[in-house]
Amino acid sequence: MSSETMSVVPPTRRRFALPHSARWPLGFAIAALALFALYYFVYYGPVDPDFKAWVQRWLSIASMNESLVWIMCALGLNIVVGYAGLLDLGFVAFWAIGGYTVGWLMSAFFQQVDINILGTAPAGQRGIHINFWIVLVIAGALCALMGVFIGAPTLRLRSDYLALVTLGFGEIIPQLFYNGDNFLQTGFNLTNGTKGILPVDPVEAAAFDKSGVGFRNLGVFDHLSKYVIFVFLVVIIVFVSLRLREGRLGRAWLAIREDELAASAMGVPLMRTKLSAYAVGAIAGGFGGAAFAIHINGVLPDRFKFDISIILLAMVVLGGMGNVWGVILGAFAISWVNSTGLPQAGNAFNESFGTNIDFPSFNFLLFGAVLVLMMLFRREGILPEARTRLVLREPGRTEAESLGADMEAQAPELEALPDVEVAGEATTDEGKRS
Amino acid sequence: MTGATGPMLTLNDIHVYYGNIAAVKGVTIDVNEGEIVTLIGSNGAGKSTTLRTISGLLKPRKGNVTFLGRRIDGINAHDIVGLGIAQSPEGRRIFPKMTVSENLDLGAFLRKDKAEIAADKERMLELFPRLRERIAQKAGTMSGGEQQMLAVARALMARPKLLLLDEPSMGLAPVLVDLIFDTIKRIREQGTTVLLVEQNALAALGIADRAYVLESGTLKLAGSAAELRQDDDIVKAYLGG
Amino acid sequence: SENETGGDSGGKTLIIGVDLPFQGASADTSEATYNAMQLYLDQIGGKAGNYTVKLQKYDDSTAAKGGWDDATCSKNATDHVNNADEVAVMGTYNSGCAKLQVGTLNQAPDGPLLMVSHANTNPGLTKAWEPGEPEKFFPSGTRSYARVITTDDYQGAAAAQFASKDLQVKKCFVLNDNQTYGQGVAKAFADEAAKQGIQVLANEAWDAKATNYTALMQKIKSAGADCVYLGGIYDNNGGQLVKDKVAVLGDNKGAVKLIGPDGFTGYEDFQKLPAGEGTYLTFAGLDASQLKSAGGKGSKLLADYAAKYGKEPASSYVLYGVQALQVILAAIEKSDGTRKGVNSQVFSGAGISISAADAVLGKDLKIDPATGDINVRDLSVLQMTSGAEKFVKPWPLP
Amino acid sequence: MTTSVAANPRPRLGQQIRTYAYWAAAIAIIVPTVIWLGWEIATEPVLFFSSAVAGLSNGALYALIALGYTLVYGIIELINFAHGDLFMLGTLFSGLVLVTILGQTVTGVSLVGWLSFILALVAVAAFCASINVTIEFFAYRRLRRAPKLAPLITAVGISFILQWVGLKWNGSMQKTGWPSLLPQGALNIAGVEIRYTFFVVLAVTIPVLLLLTWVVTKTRAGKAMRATAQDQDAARLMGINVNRTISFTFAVGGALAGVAGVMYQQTIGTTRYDLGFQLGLVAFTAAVLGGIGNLPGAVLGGVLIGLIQGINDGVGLGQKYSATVVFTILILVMVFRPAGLLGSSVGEKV
Amino acid sequence: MTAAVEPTGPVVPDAPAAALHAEGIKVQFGGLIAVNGVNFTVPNGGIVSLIGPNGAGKTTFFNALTGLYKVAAGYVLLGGRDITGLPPHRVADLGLARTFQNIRLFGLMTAEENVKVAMHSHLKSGVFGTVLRTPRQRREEKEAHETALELLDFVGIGKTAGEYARNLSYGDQRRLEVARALALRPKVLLLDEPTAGMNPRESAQFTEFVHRVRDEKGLSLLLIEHDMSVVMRVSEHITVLDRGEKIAEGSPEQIRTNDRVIEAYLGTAGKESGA
Ligand SMILES: Nc1ncnc2c1ncn2[C@@H]1O[C@H](COP(=O)(O)OP(=O)(O)OP(=O)(O)O)[C@@H](O)[C@H]1O
Ligand SMILES: Nc1ncnc2c1ncn2[C@@H]1O[C@H](COP(=O)(O)OP(=O)(O)OP(=O)(O)O)[C@@H](O)[C@H]1O
Ligand SMILES: CC(C)C[C@H](N)C(=O)O
Ligand SMILES: [Mg+2]
Ligand SMILES: [Mg+2]
Repeated sequence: MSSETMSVVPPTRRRFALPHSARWPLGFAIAALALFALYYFVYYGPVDPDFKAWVQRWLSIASMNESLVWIMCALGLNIVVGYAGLLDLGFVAFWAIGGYTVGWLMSAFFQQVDINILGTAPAGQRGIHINFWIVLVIAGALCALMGVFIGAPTLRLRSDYLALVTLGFGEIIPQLFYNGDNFLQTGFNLTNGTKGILPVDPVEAAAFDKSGVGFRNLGVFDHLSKYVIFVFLVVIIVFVSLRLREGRLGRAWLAIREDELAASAMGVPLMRTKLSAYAVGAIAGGFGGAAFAIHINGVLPDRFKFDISIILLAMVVLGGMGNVWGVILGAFAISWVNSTGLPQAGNAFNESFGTNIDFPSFNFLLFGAVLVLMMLFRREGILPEARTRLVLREPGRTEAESLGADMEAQAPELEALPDVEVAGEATTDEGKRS
Repeated sequence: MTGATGPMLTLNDIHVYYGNIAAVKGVTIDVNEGEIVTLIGSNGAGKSTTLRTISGLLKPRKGNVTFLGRRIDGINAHDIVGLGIAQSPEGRRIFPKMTVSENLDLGAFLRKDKAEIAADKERMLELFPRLRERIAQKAGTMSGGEQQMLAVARALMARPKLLLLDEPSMGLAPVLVDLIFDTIKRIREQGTTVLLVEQNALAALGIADRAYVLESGTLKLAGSAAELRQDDDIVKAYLGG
Repeated sequence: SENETGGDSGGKTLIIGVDLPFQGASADTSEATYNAMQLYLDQIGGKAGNYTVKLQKYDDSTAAKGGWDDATCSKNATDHVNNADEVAVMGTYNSGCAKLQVGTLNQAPDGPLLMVSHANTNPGLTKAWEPGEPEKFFPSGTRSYARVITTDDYQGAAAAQFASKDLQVKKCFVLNDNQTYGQGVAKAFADEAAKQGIQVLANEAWDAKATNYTALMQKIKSAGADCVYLGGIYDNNGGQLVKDKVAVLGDNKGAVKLIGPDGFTGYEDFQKLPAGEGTYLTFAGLDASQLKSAGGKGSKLLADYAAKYGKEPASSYVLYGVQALQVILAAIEKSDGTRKGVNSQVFSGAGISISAADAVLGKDLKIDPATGDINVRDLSVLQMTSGAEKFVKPWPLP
Repeated sequence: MTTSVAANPRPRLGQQIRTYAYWAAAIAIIVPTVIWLGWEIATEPVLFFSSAVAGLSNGALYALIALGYTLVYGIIELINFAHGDLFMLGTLFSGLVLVTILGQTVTGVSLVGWLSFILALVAVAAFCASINVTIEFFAYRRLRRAPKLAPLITAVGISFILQWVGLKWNGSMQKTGWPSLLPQGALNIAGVEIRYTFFVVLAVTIPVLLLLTWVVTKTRAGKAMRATAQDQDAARLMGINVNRTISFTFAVGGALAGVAGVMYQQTIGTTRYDLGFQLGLVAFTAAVLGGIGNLPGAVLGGVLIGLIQGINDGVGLGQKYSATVVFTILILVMVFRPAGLLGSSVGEKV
Repeated sequence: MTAAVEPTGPVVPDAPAAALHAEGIKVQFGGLIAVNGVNFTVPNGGIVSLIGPNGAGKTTFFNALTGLYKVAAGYVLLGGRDITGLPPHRVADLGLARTFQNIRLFGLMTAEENVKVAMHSHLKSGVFGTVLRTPRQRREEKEAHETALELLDFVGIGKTAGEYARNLSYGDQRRLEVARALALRPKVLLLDEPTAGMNPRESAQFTEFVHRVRDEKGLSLLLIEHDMSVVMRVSEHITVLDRGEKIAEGSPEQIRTNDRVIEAYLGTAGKESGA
């Protein structure tokens, strides 16, 4: 390199600059690795016990793993809601199906049979014991199938009705699991009812512990190794989400979100395209469910309630619909607050002030307030996709004209408010596009 | 003309924004009582925005609007209707799930004189026989042109002092275009002042007393309609000459 | 957790986790149980042998559920294990919750973590009940769960015998709340009832989420039942259930009797409910009134409790909580202060025994080291009378 | 024209098959259901009708809640998830008014009782109406021009906040054991019992429906509501005060939730912080079943859902499948009659 | 079909060989017959207009052709192939593209993306291809990109490729609609009131544009239009609908002087302003 170029700053800088699109993936990778290192040292390294306790309290690996499960499901929902614009209020159904697939195929539950395909159960145990990695594929496939099954009769409906019908499925499917110990009064025990199916077989995978890496069956307390598996699954889902969005299918989803009728007139088959969004989203949900089952070492129907669907939706919206990185952030933030942040902050507060306030019971308030305030002041989420920002900010002119909707101008009431923030954003948005 | 002093409607240097984008940048317009004034300009010039501002759907960030001696910028849209300004908006904006009849009734929402309303409605149906044929149809299922007729008729049902028409001839068959322009002339004779926005500038200039030309949100020209019709630039730019 | 200081244990502080539903309908009972345990611990100087013992609360319920919660139970199990100084868990209140925890506690890396429950009556935790039980709770091969109360196979049977022999019931409609405990006790009742010659019309679940049970009660009415058995806990919309029973099938003292298990005892709300009047209840142990009249440590503790908190606890399970604590303390006292050590005191050798003089239950107690079950089997029949649970009679067991 | 063939459409095979499949499916569902119902009626008439009546009484309550749902939806196309929670607060407030403030402690009918009851209706309706109007003012009003998803999510948020209020107010347990001022007991017709409270609920629901229908279809306010529903800016251009109209709608919706709250507290009398959320779903389902935005439809839907639940509890799959049955029926209706039972679908004009 | 209809123009004798042929089309809304037994032909490479009073059934006829509405009777042949009753996306696939009377772009997609959406049916890569980004998929995407830019250039809005459709001006939106329709590689292009909202000068330019599309893309066009100056200049053949029925057809000259058309549609003044 010659001395003249050395003196010029911009080129040197550019040498180290990342392509814009690589920034987030790299950030994610670094965060995931850093957490891995942190946990590894906390568990197996010579760490100060106080620090260890601190980590366990504020960022315990178990709740981290659970967050990863939420992230998987939220990413799945993001494909349905964020990409294709289909409001799904019953996403919990896929989570449940994914979980039960593991319950059925990786446990001693079906005593009637004795099937073992690369299974990890102790010898001599009856039941179906299939290797986790095969079951994962089956769970994905089953969820995709269910997605199509649920979608087929309903995707023709208008958006509100679609929301309701998915909500219906989100109520029916968990209830079938819930009462599945006497499936539809036939006497057949399909799901073991409220008692759930547990324990499930261990996963055979790379195990990280004191002695380094090995390949063995993971136990209940092999959280770190499960963390690696979960991160791997999240990466797959993210990768697929990003790739699909770029391609032909992603465009068709967007087009449907924008204007269904015009999309069909432009040769986009509505049903098939919508179904594919459902199916792909469902697969992610199924992965989430399967991961959850191995996280809690079983399946319990009680977890699959309507609020899960709503919380997932909130995660997607909070993070920024349509943007996988935003959704990851949103899902992590909400699940962390729910599992750790609120109770621990509450404990800390109660300890230092000698009060006895039940903080977790405030999560209704917190959760509600976050949703409302987000919608009022930052509708596009923490990390919006440029496009979504516009969807939720100011509906367009053509929309207003062609649909006769009420969305044409900004509300006069709002006009009066000094809205500096909006102004700033709009400019950055312009900047980004060009 | 009822000896009122000064113009009926004045827009004084108004600036109107959509979010961050200025659509109208300093427009000053007068409309005198009993006049037909037309506002012409190419797509996106800010014509509709100006009308929306008069009606109170948008609020000027700067400048003011005076109607019959009273500031009306910042007043609620529904109160402005009460003062006697009705608009047939761009894009028709009829109530799609209501019948034609109900739409017409809503035009007279603020009026209390039942008998008169009925008579006016009858007059509208006379004017647009097509609407009578479709009287019980849901307005949203009507054809584009039928909706346009309804939008104009609905605005007339308010018996406004000042009528704002945004591209009333859009999508109408030639016979009806003539009819609309005739009607505008007629209602002016009955004492209604009209502010007309038209793409069909030639026809608009044909019936208007005065005209304003908007270009990218600013006023480019103003003058009597007859003058503008002769203006070469205008002819070239808007009349397809 | 690996560098457990084994040797010099003098004065080392050990923790006993107290895992109860501190919210919802059972909250009062849980709070009272914890307070009574703390009171007892204070009275004995907070020590077990050489070790200083502290109680730590774990709440296995959520406000949202208003009762014990699957997810919270599972999470607590991990938390117990992660709490390095914790050597035993007292609890849980609900069998369903225990079943979610025992397996995890049993696999704790530094030896099984002992759990002693004062209230779990579901048989499966210690003996064969459902497929795979109880072995599936003890993957490490060592048992680590004990209890100081009898089980539902006895409780359900006792209720059925009482219904048949004392109440002369002929046709019984059994309901359950669809949870581990409720299904278990309902099944035990139904099985014994059939043996006693009672016609069991059905054993079906009630939906805790339902707004009301009128249609269900109509069904019971048209089936001609003269007895309704409620296998479950009051938390699961029991109030509405009882109200609708009375509205459709009449008074509990009338033609159609209402019988419930321990899951309906100890709830002040239920005691205050007018429609509850006349309900027969069973309790898988001695109720507070019997313990009190027996005198001894238990009645003294109740008196101290009343002196400190203004009134006696509403639930008889409170003293059983202290009893469970006594068992744990005895194990700690004999142990080396490690989890493994504490657990093995209960499940090896002679196990734990407490003399009648020491035990708050006022009986000679012994935990069977092979199963974790207790040797005494008391069962009481109670009846809701003028807003209080009144002891009717003990029910003798085989 | 040379070839003036009156050409018939030539149906395609695929389309034909679809039509047949559609009808076959409809018949395959309806016929066995009817046969099964007939069988139950024939074999166990008393049980069947008792369950049906029990279900109907619930249905009348669902109808009241559904009315409020449908009203608000009809005007601003908002699935107001918080409506059910407002109703829940209504039940609690009703208890507060009647027991704590008016000191009613015993069940039983009396003149004072009736007066208190009516007072409670007014007070709770006003209470819920003002909460609803306040919510509208602070939240939804700012979202007037936002796309649908925004107010929907806001409604979910409000719902959580209201549940939290209920949770703090009442705790997480079922609140039960309130006295009722309404006539207890039941009318016995050939073994089928109809509780007197059912008639009271009907005596409230039916006039409310009629009144609302009259307001919406006949009055100026109603016209303003419908116009606002379809195009707010156009409504402004007609001289309609859109904000006031929407506030009014929320007030009426809130009042309906309040009335439903009192009726529920007086007839069923058990509530919990999440009652509203659950019943809200049922009521919303009812509203959609009847054709959302359609007032008589909401009542029909509510009553039908109650009826179906009752029959299911009594002679069907049993209570634990009640959500399954209700939502299955909902889905079937959506598939076969997407606009709901009384709704009419207005196709989109292109 | 009333006997009053006289075949006034050069009737296309060999209908099935025509680009588009509709026979006896009838559309009914409840009791209202919006289109009644209309026969209609677009010859290969022709530019044909459909005019008529408001509510005559023109848009409805379009919707029937493109599968948005169900026909009660009649059939549609596209290049000899029966497309009656096919769903809209199939109709589009087979080569019948359209624009809308009210602009219906995908507002939050860029102009380029809008155009690419319409290529959906020509692109082949599926989920796996897209996820794995196979060479074939990459090639296909590259081609799509190039085609899209080419089409945007063709309609004269190449500069706006990266703009969100909703931010384009009205006239550009109309152009984008055309570009998008062209991306379907249609055999026949239907335009519904393409010049509504344009000023006379723009309308005049549009006329040339239509010819260019026909010549360079080698397709046939059918347009609905109320602006007589455009209609007369652009069309080779005009069909007039009134109240759902065909009342006349023929060359612009024949139509301009047809009494029934003047009475029902043009009005006396129509001739002047349309000239
Ligand atoms: N709702 C809106 N949001 C953002 N920008 C808008 C909106 N409505 C109009 N604009 C922009 O404001 C400017 C003026 O638009 P306006 O509708 O007033 O023009 P116009 O003169 O009526 O044009 P046309 O002849 O096309 O109707 C244009 O650049 C337009 O894109
Ligand atoms: N969905 C519908 N339901 C009922 N009537 C309808 C429906 N769609 C269209 N119509 C009626 O059918 C007739 C034809 O409408 P269409 O939109 O085809 O007219 P058009 O010829 O395109 O008119 P314009 O030039 O005004 O756009 C109109 O009278 C209209 O009211
Ligand atoms: C205290 C009881 C309600 C608990 C019950 N015995 C159980 O095992 O779950
Ligand atoms: Mg305009
Ligand atoms: Mg048309």
